Amino acid sequence: MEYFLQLFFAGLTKGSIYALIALGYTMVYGIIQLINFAHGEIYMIGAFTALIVAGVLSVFNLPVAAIFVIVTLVAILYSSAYGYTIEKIAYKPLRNAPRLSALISAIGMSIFLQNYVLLAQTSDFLPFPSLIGQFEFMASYNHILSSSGLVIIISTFIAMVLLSLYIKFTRMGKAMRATAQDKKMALLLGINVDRVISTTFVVGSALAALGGVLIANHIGQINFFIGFIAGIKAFTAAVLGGIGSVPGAVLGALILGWTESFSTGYISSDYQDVFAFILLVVILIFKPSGILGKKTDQKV
Amino acid sequence: ADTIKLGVAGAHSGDLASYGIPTVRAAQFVVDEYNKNGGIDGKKIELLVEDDECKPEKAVNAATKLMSQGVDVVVGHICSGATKAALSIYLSQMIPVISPSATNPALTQSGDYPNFFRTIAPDDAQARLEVDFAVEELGLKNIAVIHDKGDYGKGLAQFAKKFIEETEGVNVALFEGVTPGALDYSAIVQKIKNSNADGVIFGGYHPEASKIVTQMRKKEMNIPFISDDGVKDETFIKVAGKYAEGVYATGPKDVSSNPLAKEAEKKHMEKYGEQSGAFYLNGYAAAQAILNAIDNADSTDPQKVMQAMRTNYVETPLGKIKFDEKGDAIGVGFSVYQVQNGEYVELNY
Amino acid sequence: MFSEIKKSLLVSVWFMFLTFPIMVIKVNTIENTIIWRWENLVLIGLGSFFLSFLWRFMHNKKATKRRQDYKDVLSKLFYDNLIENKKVFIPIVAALIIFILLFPKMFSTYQVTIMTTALIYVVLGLGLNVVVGFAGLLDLGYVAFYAVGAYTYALLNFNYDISFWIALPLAGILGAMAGILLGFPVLRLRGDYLAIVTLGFGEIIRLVLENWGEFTHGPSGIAGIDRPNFGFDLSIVGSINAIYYFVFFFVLVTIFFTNRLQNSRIGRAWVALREDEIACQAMGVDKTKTKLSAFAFGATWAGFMGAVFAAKTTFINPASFTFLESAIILSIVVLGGMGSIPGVILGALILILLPEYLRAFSEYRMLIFGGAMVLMMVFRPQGLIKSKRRRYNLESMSKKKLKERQNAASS
Amino acid sequence: MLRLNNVNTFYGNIQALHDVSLEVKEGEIVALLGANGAGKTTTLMTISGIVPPQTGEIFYNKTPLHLMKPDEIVKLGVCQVPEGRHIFPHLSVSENIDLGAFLRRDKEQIRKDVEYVYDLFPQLAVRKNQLGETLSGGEQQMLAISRALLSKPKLLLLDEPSLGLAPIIVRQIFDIIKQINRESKTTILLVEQNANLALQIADKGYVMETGKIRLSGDAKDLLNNDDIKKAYLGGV
Amino acid sequence: MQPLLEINGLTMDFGGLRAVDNIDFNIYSKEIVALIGPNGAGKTTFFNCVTGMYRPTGGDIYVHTDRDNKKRVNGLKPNKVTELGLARTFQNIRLFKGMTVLENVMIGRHCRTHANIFSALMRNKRIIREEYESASYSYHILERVGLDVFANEIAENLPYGAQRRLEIARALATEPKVLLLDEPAAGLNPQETDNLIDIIKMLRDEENISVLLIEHDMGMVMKISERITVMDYGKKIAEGPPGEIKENPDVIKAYLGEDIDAQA
Ligand SMILES: Nc1ncnc2c1ncn2[C@@H]1O[C@H](COP(=O)(O)OP(=O)(O)OP(=O)(O)O)[C@@H](O)[C@H]1O
Ligand SMILES: Nc1ncnc2c1ncn2[C@@H]1O[C@H](COP(=O)(O)OP(=O)(O)OP(=O)(O)O)[C@@H](O)[C@H]1O
Ligand SMILES: [Mg+2]
Ligand SMILES: [Mg+2]
Repeated sequence: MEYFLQLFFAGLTKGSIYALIALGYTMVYGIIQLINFAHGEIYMIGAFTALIVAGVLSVFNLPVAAIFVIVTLVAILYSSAYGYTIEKIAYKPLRNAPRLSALISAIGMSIFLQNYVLLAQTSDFLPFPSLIGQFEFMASYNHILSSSGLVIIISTFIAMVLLSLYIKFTRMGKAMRATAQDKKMALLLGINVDRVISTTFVVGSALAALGGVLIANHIGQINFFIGFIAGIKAFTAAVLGGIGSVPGAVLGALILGWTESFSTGYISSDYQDVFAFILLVVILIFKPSGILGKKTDQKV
Repeated sequence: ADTIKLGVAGAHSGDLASYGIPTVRAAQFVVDEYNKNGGIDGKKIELLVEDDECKPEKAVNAATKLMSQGVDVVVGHICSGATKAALSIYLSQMIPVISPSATNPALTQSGDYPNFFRTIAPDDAQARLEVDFAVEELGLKNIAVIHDKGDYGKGLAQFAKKFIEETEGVNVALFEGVTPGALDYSAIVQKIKNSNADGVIFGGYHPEASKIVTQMRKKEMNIPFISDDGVKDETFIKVAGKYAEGVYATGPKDVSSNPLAKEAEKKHMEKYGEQSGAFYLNGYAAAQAILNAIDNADSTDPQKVMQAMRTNYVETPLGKIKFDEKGDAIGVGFSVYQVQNGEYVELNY
Repeated sequence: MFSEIKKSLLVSVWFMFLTFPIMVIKVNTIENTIIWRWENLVLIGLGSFFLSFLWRFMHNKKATKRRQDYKDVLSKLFYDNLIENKKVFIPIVAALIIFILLFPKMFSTYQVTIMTTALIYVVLGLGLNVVVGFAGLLDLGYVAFYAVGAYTYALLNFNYDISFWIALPLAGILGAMAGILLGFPVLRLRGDYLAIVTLGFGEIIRLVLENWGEFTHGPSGIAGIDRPNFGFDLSIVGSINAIYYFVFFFVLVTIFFTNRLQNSRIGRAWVALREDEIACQAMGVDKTKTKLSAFAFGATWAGFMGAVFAAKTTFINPASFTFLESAIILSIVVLGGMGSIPGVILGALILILLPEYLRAFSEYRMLIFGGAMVLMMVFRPQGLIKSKRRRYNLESMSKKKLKERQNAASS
Repeated sequence: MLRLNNVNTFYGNIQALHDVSLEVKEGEIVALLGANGAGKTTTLMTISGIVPPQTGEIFYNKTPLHLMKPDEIVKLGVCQVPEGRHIFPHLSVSENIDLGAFLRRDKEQIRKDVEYVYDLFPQLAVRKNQLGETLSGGEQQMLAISRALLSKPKLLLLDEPSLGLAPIIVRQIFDIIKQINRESKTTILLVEQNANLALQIADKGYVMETGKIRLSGDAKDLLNNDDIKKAYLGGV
Repeated sequence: MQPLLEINGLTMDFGGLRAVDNIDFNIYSKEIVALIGPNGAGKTTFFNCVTGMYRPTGGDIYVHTDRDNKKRVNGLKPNKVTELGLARTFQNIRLFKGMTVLENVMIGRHCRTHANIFSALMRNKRIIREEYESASYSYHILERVGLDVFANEIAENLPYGAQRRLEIARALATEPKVLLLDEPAAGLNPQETDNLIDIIKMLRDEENISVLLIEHDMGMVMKISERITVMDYGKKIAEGPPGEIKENPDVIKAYLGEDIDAQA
């Protein structure tokens, strides 16, 4: 039983990590139907910015909590700025182009950003300072769930709820939903579609940055390539849950996390990703638009 | 030709770039040193750098390009797979190739590649040492063997598994691969714990090792963790921090007191403002060994150079080395290290 | 003019802000040292200032090009002439073929090797073009079929010493079967759901190759695969040239076949399926069969090329069959112009040769490559060459005209 | 109120509007007629800024619309119910209506206006919480008009509001158009295929043909024009 | 006489919504029948069930293949239904936009031709002939509906009215016995509508095709149809010749409104 719980929480933590990245994926996809392959790189840049800022701040002898807050805020600021800029450069000019063109542009952008960080920083892994200490009340559960894992799970949950509320109730959220469903009509209702799309990228990137900081802190190391696998996994999770849906992204990510953790624990980690992808195929066969996805059946 | 052309090939971009770039830097330092002193027999040395991303097909391209440019000798490639692919090209003109990091045993032991040398020990030698150390010194009985599914790590782990199974009274508790680059290894860590292993042998590189060790230690699993040369890297200690304490890793004999190694490290620090990375010293030694061989042979004729590699010792940061008939370095001894107070300390084993 | 400068200044300030932490600061968290590289900030500032002019200039050009329709018509006419006017087209193609045939005589072995690689990707691109460009099925796991072909030959050769010429057709057949295997479960899926499942399929194949050590030799791969035997003994250089010619021959065959199919009953059904699945079914097209045939046909070429690839590198391991490879092949198709055969050929040559020729830029190589991909898409979103539909000769089919002619003859 | 001067609009290389000039006075209903592909929809899209004109000017009162972005134009009170209704499929009826008031901040007044449109179309009130995509064609058309009304347009552009509707609903919709014109003093530019009905409620009419304005005049005169009768009213 | 298409108790549910409710319907050779009803009555859904787009939840659909044989087509795939001789057009035009007009029609020939991948690659005499015949057959259909001048144009560049006719041409290429047209006159001006009426009549008279059409343009419906079926809320509320239907109070209440002539 304990083993089960351990695997359960291992999967939950991992799933939450995927979820934070998947949320941004799903938002961007929802609004412009673009698989934003560069999203993983935004997450990586968030983590790098955090590392750099933490390094600079370490000179000042601040309390760890303060460093954590500042680092997170700056990472969010910068990732958002990158997300915003990337959209303007690589996607906006392609808005009326065939959808695959934007996809290729995204792949190119992803390669570019990886190498940009590789060249400007280093190819090596860098240690990420531990910014979240061990909570005392967690001491006796530590063998099941670490403190940083707990923070990730809670943050993901909060991010999901806030994001859902934001999309459901704010003006911008409404504008996002309208833009996602019918851009031309949104324009005709006076919605500034460009701004809505930019905002989506900014919000999605901010979430990725938050993920970057938390995950780097949890794992303790980063390099320029971490965005790639994380991005693919998050994309998988978003599709599994039904791309475009916020709770779907989280659910998909959790299922993915659990599949990986239980298949490792009870079968073999060699084939962990194989199981994950097989699960994906099976779920999509029975629910072709993901678990919580909108039916895409066209009315004839 | 009026220059001697030294090729350096390996992964310089993509996810494995960090294993290839240090060798380029090392070779550059060695070549600069030679050229400062007037080159070899009055000929300057020209460095030709080619990226192969550790992919076989790119390695073939890189090798063909180097050959087209009339390369005399090659330091590289980095990954065993890419090296094998590239060797099929070099073999046609018997270009001497010396790798700082390709550890696949077959490269030397199969006899297929007479022009191949390396300044790193093959996987089986390391695995032997790891297992003997684990069993004899640490008295482990039930060992979990984990690897990163990679060419190097898995090969090593398979040897370790084989050696453990051959030893009376010792079991393999678990034999599994982890996905490199994955975000989190807590599931596999829990599984190790659940297998009641009394020690872990890990085959692979430091990023995964540090993640696994960190999570093991955070979960208060304090069983011995034994790994390989891919982990015996300063970065591992930097990244894993306090969790690195007590970890064992095999690696070339300690050379930190070797003045050449000190010097090489110093150069790197001066020029790049950071410590060197993986296989830096191996690369350094490889470049030195091959250039020295040319010097001794007074020729770039492959046969003569290879002969010189096998007969003459050369002083390198790794010590005084020459190469055996198969191409493995003689004099690159292996030791077991342990992280103590944030440093790798050579054990007397 | 003044406002232009102001705009560029803004851009420049923005990029200096954006790249500040990553370009300027380098920290060492262990030794607590920080390196400030202010010179980079200046470079970025100046660079983005000037590049922003270029960027806007290019955008304006793109916009005005759309406007000056008469000019566009002219260039279109020119292009149409090139393709349709046999007098121009045939000599160009002939010259091209002669150039390609003489290529090994004129250039170094290295050039021949990378050209062979490029030609292999031409075939791969044309194969994927059938799936993505014609049938509109977004396949992100195409590399899986390539791997199947490569391992077919490698394993047969390694275990049973089977020659390349026997393994080649088998590789194609197994590729096709893998295509059908993938096709079945994903038929119901649309658009990007299909994309992720194919991506997953590609990963599954790679992971199995990596983990099933007893069968596939795992990550250390299979070495010493025989080069094809062309009936007479060849040196390595000779053999590289021979493979080059063989691949070139294969390119011709692929072009010939895909071109034939494009304007056949099946090819039309593929395109129609891409345009509107529902209408297509209502017109009597069997969706399942048609989709599967596209998958299988596309995969066959990947299977063939896999075997050629294994023979060419003489060593394979799973590292050659990553997702990035699928992404590159897809980029070839999209960048070249979806559905357009000459476009895909051009796309493959550019995308595969570009990184090789960028070797001069050494470590900036992939940076430039990524950037170039973005720019090419931004400024040529339709791809380099747009696909064209076949025009039919109507005269011969018209009953009306036939009658008129008969009437004219009889009267 | 609205004036187009020699407007030329392109789709890529295809010129869809050739020197189109027309005028709509405050309080009028103006019908824009023409065969398929004549450029009626394009004219509306050009006014709304979705497909900006290449040359020519569009003035709304004194404001140059041809220099403005679509959302700014809507802010001025120029709203369009586009061809094909464009209901947001995954939003409920009430959310669809709310979006009409996207630019408005006067919550009180919005509530009153929502009630007004529910009065106008009682069927919609019943289906408040139903998703847009599940409505029948006629209901979608009502929803589209309601949504436009919520943005309090001073000038309403209607593109083929009767397309695909049952006869009984067509009449209802035309009655409502008349009603909004009279009661809320909304100026209306109406594009219609059903020329007969359109001219019956319009003050003025324009007839387009292949991107050009071919005829214009009083609605009554046009109704009795033989050419028009033949081409657009179905026989004589 | 044998009907061509025989439908008994057809029912279609979407979740809780019964869009088509127990409809009986027959169509005979050389008939033009109209299906009318308010928006959302279930007319298009009825088409979708008959042509295999949806699998009906209840009832039977039979196609009479010859004098004594009938085949149940419930749940058959759309392409099979088309092979059996039912072809349709769509309410919102669904052309293959990027293909030429001729190619659009040639897709209709798909189910009457046989070339597979291998024979297409070999392109032997038989295949060349088949290709030629399929092209010329398609071209003749274009001549019939007056689209031959556009044959090599890309379909999406066609004027709207021509696109409507192209949909019909494409359906004709499948050699249907019954042609189902979903609002073929929507968005057409009266002149174009008259043109369409002539085409439909010509099809019946010269090609022996029966036509079932959904239409809201009462002028056209009254002019063309021999029989009208009226649906409301999924149910059949009336059936009969135009004159009768025009006077039917239920139909007037649900659909036509009071003075229908003012509109027509
Ligand atoms: N997005 C587009 N791209 C290219 N051409 C277009 C586009 N939209 C319309 N056109 C062309 O512009 C011309 C005018 O079309 P428009 O839609 O304005 O006509 P319309 O009068 O509204 O016709 P309808 O009665 O069919 O709605 C037509 O020839 C049409 O083919
Ligand atoms: N795929 C579907 N899922 C759920 N409901 C549907 C679906 N298709 C149709 N409906 C519903 O079934 C009912 C009948 O729709 P249908 O399209 O058949 O109407 P119609 O008679 O063709 O109307 P119109 O004249 O407006 O085209 C409507 O209420 C519609 O919302
Ligand atoms: Mg229109
Ligand atoms: Mg309908």
